Amino acid sequence: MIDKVVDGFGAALAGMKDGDTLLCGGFGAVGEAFALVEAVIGLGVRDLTVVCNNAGSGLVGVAALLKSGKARRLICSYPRSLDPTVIDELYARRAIEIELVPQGTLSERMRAAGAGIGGFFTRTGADTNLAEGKELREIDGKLFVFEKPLPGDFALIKAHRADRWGNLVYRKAARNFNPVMAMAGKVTVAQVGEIVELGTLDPEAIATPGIFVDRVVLA
Amino acid sequence: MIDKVVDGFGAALAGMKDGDTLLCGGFGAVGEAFALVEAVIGLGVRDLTVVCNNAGSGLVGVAALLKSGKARRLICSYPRSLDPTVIDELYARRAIEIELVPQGTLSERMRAAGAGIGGFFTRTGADTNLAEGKELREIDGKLFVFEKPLPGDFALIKAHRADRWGNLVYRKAARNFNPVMAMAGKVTVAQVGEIVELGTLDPEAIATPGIFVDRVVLA
Amino acid sequence: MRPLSRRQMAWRCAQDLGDGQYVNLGIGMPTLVSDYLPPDREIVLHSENGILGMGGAPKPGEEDPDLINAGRGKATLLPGGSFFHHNDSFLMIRGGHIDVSIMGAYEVSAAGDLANWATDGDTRAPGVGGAMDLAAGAKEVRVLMEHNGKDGSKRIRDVCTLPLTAKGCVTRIYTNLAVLDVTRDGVVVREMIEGLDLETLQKLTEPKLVLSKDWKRIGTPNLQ
Amino acid sequence: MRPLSRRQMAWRCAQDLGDGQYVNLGIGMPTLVSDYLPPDREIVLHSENGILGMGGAPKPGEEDPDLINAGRGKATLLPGGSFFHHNDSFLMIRGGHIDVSIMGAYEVSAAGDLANWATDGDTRAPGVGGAMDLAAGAKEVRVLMEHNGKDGSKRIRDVCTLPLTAKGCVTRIYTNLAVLDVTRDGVVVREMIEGLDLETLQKLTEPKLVLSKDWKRIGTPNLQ
Repeated sequence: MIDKVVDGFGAALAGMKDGDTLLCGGFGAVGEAFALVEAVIGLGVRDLTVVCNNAGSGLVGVAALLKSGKARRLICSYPRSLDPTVIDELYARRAIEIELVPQGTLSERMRAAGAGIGGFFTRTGADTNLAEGKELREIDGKLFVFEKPLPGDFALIKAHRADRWGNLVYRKAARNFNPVMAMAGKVTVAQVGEIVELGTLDPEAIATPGIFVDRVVLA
Repeated sequence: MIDKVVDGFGAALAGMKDGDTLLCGGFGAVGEAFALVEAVIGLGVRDLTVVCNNAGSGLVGVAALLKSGKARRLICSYPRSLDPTVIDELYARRAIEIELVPQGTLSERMRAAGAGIGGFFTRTGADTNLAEGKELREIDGKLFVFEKPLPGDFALIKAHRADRWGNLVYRKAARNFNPVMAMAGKVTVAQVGEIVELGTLDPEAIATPGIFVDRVVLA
Repeated sequence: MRPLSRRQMAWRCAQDLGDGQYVNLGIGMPTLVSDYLPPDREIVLHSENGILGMGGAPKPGEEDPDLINAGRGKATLLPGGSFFHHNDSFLMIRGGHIDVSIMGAYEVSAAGDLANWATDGDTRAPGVGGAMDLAAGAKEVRVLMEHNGKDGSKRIRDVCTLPLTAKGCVTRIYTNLAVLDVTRDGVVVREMIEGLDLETLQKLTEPKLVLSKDWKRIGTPNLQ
Repeated sequence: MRPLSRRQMAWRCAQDLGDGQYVNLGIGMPTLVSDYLPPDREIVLHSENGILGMGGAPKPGEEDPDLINAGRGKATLLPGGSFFHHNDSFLMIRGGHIDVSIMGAYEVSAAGDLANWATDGDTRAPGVGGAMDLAAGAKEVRVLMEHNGKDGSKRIRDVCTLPLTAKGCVTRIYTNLAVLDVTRDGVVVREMIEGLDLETLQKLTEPKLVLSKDWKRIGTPNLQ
């Protein structure tokens, strides 16, 4: 029997190791798996790479993880927020490496990883200094830049409801990066608000089929 | 006011011209917009390129269009069906060009067109004779082939329900290629079984947001 | 001469949006455009965080924590709206499905180059967000910005001095002084505020301006 | 010696599928595997036309015209199943999310090369379907085929003679005579049918066979 529901964050994060890349869902604070991400801090793993659209806000979730010093590197599009104290302080003393990626390219690179695509050409950023050092190609008279897949060792995502097969539905704009990160994580862990009986979720409206989800934790 | 619902196939197909590429949805007979595709025959346009997973079955839909001689070229993955009389006969007398594309690559090439991707590397087919003449690249020790976007002048798709904004939902496995073709069509026309009041479709379950749809026709 | 307020600028910008257009509003001043959409037109707002058919701000007490716009303000959904994931959202942007992107800017060049993500001497970590995707992917990019910097510096330039967001993408600029089109024949002045003449505007603008034959005064309601 | 029937082959193949595995069944004989999934395991069937959690054939009268499998037979959906579009379906395949792909084949080489889409002298238009995607993308590819062609030709070859579907992808072969693993040490015989010896099997097979130390007889129920 398939039962992806695990008991507690220890089981949810089992197997995480030094140097892992974590894909952390959410846009601003919406759709971010605060408790799950914060549970990483206590694991004793370090030199993590955190992939997240932003860099957390205040002292919770991704911001708390960054503040803990466990992450060596942040891959993001917009490390600013309503309360950017943590990232601003880390950046000021160069205590974290930042790789800045345009938001759509960030999403597409994760999708490529999840989809078995070896890389793709996009016009986004091609004629900017974010393309420095990257392969450029003119296609149909327009300049494109080559971007590589961005897989995660873990995807730490948030969803509204799940069933024991790991099927997920989200709520409104809390969907954002979570489905694409689920595709790109070698181990995808979903923090969910509710676990429902198998067969309850509308098969036409499941936003993340369980094939992309390894563990579900209620929080 | 936005009202994408048009009256009849003439309005649905307005602007189609010689040499156009038509993306025709469906897998086997399921999810194919039979009546809409058949309406192309009477337009007087020719030298069409038809993109379709199969090549139609029997004498309806895509099979009827191919039989009419209006199409010069077929891009497909599997031109076989329960009743392949039309395509077998056309192929036997070399009356149609066929470009064979692996099914996932066919879908991904259309997505690339809809997503503004200039091309991508895939392992699918890289070490086969379908990669002949294409750019090959070794990425992380594995062989990939470069594939280009495949846009359509028209996408002729089928959906279950629509609203006047062109939002679409499908029914079960009749979804198949239709959403990705909607993304890749310069003009996307959806043949639907029912038109519902705006706001009726569940915003969490709209499979094709109206931004991808230009015209809706009831049939 | 009285420069337009931010709300007047947003109002003016909103008037050019057509019935049925899909429009993305950038963070900052462009967000205000949603308050002035012409009521006789259906304009579908796209938000990069996975929303089409976004409505205005919710009434007090009706805010939904899971329904925010790209600037993280609380939002609503109109009938006909839909939710989708980030990848589909940027597929819409990159794939040319968005008719108009309205963004703020630091600088725009005479060739329509856009610089709106990095400034000189920013001590904070750089942030680009979705600006490069929108600049490269939207069918049309319109800029909404103060005509000059707070220090009086020129922001419509012969060549941008700041890092680019994309080349040759901007077609129209709405400032607190004028409405200008970026064309092959140069930067064309379509509208100026009451009391402003071309000579004065030229002094505030680096590239040589062309006055449109049918130029007119910007008329906006009194919005502060 | 009595070669396995097609249903016996499908039954044998089904016994190796594990609880919780995501499995794609190719058209033709592999479709029969769904009839023999061990009832004590939950195995999630993926169908390339956008289904996860596909069930068996519907009862007469309960067929749904919009619910078919990849071979266009009528299908059902299990509780927990879901529908999605073709692009997501092949993202699952290409991205390595499918644990096991079971396909038919014309030929398999000692290196695990697969040839299952084009034959010599086919007068019909060629069709590849999703075979190349599955062969390149699934975590594991298992082949279900008659050990020899109708003309007695060898189908397990040193090198494939027919156009390839993908190189080095096949890990296990189920035939009407044996179960064989494709390994770095060669093609290893794990099981043979009652009455068959290695010498006889070798004559029907091109690459040099290795008999596994713990080889055994295939035991299957009597299925025609």
